[in-house]
Amino acid sequence: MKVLCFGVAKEIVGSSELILDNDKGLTVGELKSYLNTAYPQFLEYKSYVVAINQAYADDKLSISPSDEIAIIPPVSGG
Amino acid sequence: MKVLCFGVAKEIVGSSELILDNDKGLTVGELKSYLNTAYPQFLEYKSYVVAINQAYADDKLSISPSDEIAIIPPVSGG
Amino acid sequence: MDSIIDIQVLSTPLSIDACYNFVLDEKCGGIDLFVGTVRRWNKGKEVTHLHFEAYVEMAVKEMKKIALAAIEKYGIEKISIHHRIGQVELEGIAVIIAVSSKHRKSAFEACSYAIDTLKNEVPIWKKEFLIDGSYWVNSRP
Amino acid sequence: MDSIIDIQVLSTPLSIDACYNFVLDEKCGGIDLFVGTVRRWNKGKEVTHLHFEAYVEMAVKEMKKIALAAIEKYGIEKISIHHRIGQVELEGIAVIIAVSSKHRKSAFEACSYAIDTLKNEVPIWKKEFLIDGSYWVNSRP
Repeated sequence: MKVLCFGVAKEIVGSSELILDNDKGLTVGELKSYLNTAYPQFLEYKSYVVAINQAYADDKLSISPSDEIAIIPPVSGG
Repeated sequence: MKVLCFGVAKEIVGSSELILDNDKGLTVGELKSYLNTAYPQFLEYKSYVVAINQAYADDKLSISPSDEIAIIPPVSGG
Repeated sequence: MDSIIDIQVLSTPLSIDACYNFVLDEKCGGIDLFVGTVRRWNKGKEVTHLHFEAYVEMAVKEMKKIALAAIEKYGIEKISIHHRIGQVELEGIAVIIAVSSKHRKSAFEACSYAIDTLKNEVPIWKKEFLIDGSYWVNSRP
Repeated sequence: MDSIIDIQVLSTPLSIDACYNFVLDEKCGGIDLFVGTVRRWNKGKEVTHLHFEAYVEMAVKEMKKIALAAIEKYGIEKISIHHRIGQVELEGIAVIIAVSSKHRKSAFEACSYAIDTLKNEVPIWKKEFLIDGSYWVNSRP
């Protein structure tokens, strides 16, 4: 399972892509718990959201291994 | 005394300038009364205003012969 | 004062770039531009072109008043108001208002205020030429 | 649909003319353009330049949603939204939103709605480079 990282998330993770094992499937909420544990720096920043297949996703959504997954830190375009 | 005419006023008067006698001075209100009598077509149009020295003037203002006088039909710029 | 307001009544085509470049300011993060163009259809009648006439000296004075009032009311940095006179074809530009501001909300408000006030107070007249005639806009009851 | 909305995320300088020409429409009398530029001073700190990063495919989808919502909510005719990515210098253009409408009030409202919503919802990130460091805007509490 590949997780795209943008902005400050890319700096925290140290890469623009994070590869995770996800054979049994997990929810967005479970992914966030994993990320906050593996990269505690996320807790120092404003909350981020997760996009699944290029759409904002809530914590209950189940992720399947073929989904396009991205960490979306607070946006600041414009 | 010279009166500048713009827009529909120029067409009603038939000229971009109207020359009037004004040896004794008159008010803006008196000028309008004169214009409405001399050119009754003004009464068919939306009310106009008069500018004295490039500023909107009310009816009580006295006009002196050296003033710059203009008939301002309803504006429609932009 | 002259470095923050730019007022022009022109008989040649208006330039968005000219207005934009005037208001561009390193203190500002937002520029709002309103561009008034000549449309083909007005109240169901087909327009072929417009002709604008101005009492130029007074129009410039009134436009300066609007520019200063916009700065005073909305705290914007710079404002440019250009109005065309003479014949303007379909899709041609009749007026441009550009405003720069630190905050985008005040840029929108100032630009909207300026075009509304211009249309009410500046001595400029528009003659609309239709397929079947012409008339001075606003003159009829 | 594609003929009334124009969404672009570009790594080359943005063009006001391109956005203006896209929305120009003979049915419309008013065009409003918002141009977001890079300012030197932000909250008292001196900026040297910005860097924009986007999740391009999703950003384009979100910008399309905003464009369609603006048309739906305000009855405008056409809308163009261009956003820059990569390094942008002082006074450079980060974003342009252009809207054409029959009525100017809806042009202002739609343009204001579009930039507000873009800043809240489109996955684009700005890194501000200051004289003495750099940081991702909005990321800190």
